[in-house]
Amino acid sequence: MLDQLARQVEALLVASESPVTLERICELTGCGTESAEQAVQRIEMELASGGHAVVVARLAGGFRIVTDPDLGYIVAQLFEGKRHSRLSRASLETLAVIAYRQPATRAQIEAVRGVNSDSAMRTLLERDMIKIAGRQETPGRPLLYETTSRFLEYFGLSDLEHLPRMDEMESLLKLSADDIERMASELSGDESDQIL
Amino acid sequence: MLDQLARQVEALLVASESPVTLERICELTGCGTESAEQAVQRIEMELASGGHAVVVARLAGGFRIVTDPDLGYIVAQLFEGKRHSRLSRASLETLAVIAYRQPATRAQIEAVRGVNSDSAMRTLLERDMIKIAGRQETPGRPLLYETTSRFLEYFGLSDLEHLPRMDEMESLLKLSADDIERMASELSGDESDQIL
Amino acid sequence: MSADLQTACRINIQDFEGPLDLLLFLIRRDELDVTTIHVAEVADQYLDYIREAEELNLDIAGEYLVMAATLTRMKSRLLLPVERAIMEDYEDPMDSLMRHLVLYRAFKEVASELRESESIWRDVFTPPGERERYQESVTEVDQDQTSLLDLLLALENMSEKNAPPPEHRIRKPLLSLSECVAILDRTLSTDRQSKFIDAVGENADQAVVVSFFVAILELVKRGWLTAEQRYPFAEITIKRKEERWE
Repeated sequence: MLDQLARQVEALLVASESPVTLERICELTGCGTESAEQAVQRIEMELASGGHAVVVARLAGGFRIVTDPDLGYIVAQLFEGKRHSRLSRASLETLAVIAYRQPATRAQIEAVRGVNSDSAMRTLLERDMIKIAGRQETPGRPLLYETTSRFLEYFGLSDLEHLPRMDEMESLLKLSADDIERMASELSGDESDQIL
Repeated sequence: MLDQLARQVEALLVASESPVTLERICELTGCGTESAEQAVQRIEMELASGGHAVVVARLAGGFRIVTDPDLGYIVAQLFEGKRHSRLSRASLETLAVIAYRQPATRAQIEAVRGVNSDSAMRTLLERDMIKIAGRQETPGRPLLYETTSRFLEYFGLSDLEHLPRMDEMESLLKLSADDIERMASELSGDESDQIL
Repeated sequence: MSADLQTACRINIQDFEGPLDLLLFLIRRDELDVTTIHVAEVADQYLDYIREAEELNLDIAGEYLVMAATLTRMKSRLLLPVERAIMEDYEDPMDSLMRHLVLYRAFKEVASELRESESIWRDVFTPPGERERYQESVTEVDQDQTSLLDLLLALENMSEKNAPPPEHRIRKPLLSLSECVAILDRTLSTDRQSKFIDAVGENADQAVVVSFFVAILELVKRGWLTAEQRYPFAEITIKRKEERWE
């Protein structure tokens, strides 16, 4: 049966996103180094005697509670299959332009975005979000692009008419520059906020 | 002492990034629904008898290992400055209306609250508590909103049936259904009957 | 009015989540029962409160004024026997207001229950998950996949970046009185007079019309403006009297 200090330490080791050093444990629980070390040992013993699926891993100068490598064959299944990462900001912008003015040529898209959109277009084609919809009958006969049914499915739309209209968008999106910055950084996925 | 099936289940609950449903547990471990349920119960008992810092929570239609709320004051220190602020009263009210009446249009929500709810809706969209759920097939085809599974997790709800006072709210909403529609259609402004 | 009371009033109106919230507060304060309240009683309390708040602070959102207009109309209907007879076939508007209050109160209570759950579950933390350990080439985590909102944000972001500012102004759903005054000030800066409908805009919704109307009454009271209406329901003409409004 774990004592209060060990419970505190266990909670830290379970919830932390990176290994927790002994110093940090002492700082956060207010105990001394030796007590912290002993608390970690008591946790290990208790986990072992209960036959639990997790162990205390000592990594990079700190501790973390992770699943027992023995059970890797079960856990790995959770992350199998093609789980696509989120669309990048460039891809989203490109997709938005195509969605609202389809069919569109590459030059039109780049005119709106103000930057070269080659790699975004390639990603969108690979991920089956857009497709070629013929050629424009103007000099050079550039290719035209439009969104696919996969696009609708991905965003949960039953048809293109269900795309929010521009005016609705404005009222949805009266965001400050700060908000947009923050959301953009969330979009780029550098923070994965695990807190409930 | 946990048996092999319970260990497998525990490993899944620890390693997953989101709640794991009973079906998924069965699929990944190859056991039946009843065995899976019993395994979850054995885990709960073993965690409690060992005095561990975590418990099994029923959230958003599945199971998840979470730290004991008693230890929140310790763990919160790990995430200082990175936590979201609490939702405002306006956001909570708006969220409550959407939760019981989903999918709901903005006009319906505002009709119930009697007040403009733009900024609350924006916050809720940004914080991934609600999402767009298509359009209503009525004149003007307004956007529909519904709650997300993040909403359930945030409030510790296992599913929508477990919203507080579900029966009472349902019968109240039924009683006021006509009023809400009438006020909503006034708000959405397709008939701008001018007073004065 | 004493300074203390002024402060109290100002704090209060901002504490309310709209006219229904304020009504519930007044009903509870006077220990009335939502299901048996008398319209005249409640209307008077409400109108008094709004008037006081107005004297202190012009910034009352349009919704509060719409409710004031509704209550006034309900009250005047009670006083008019003829209209009452005509209205016999119709539902008493008070019934629907009461139902609305009961409904809103229930949502308010649920919201505070959600607040309690929030404070419990904010203290609950989950393991970060082991995707990184088991999936090597993972760069970005895809919880709920990209949402429609992300798509819209991307579009919004672009127009912020390089498009010229949009031609049409974003419609503000409701105006505070001080905003109405500012708009009237602008409208009446070139032409010294204007029709009410032109100042307000032809497609203005009910709340906006009421906001402007109250703003005009306030300006008339201060002698900065005159308003003229030849007969009931005729056009209202407003004229500037004072050069500077401040």
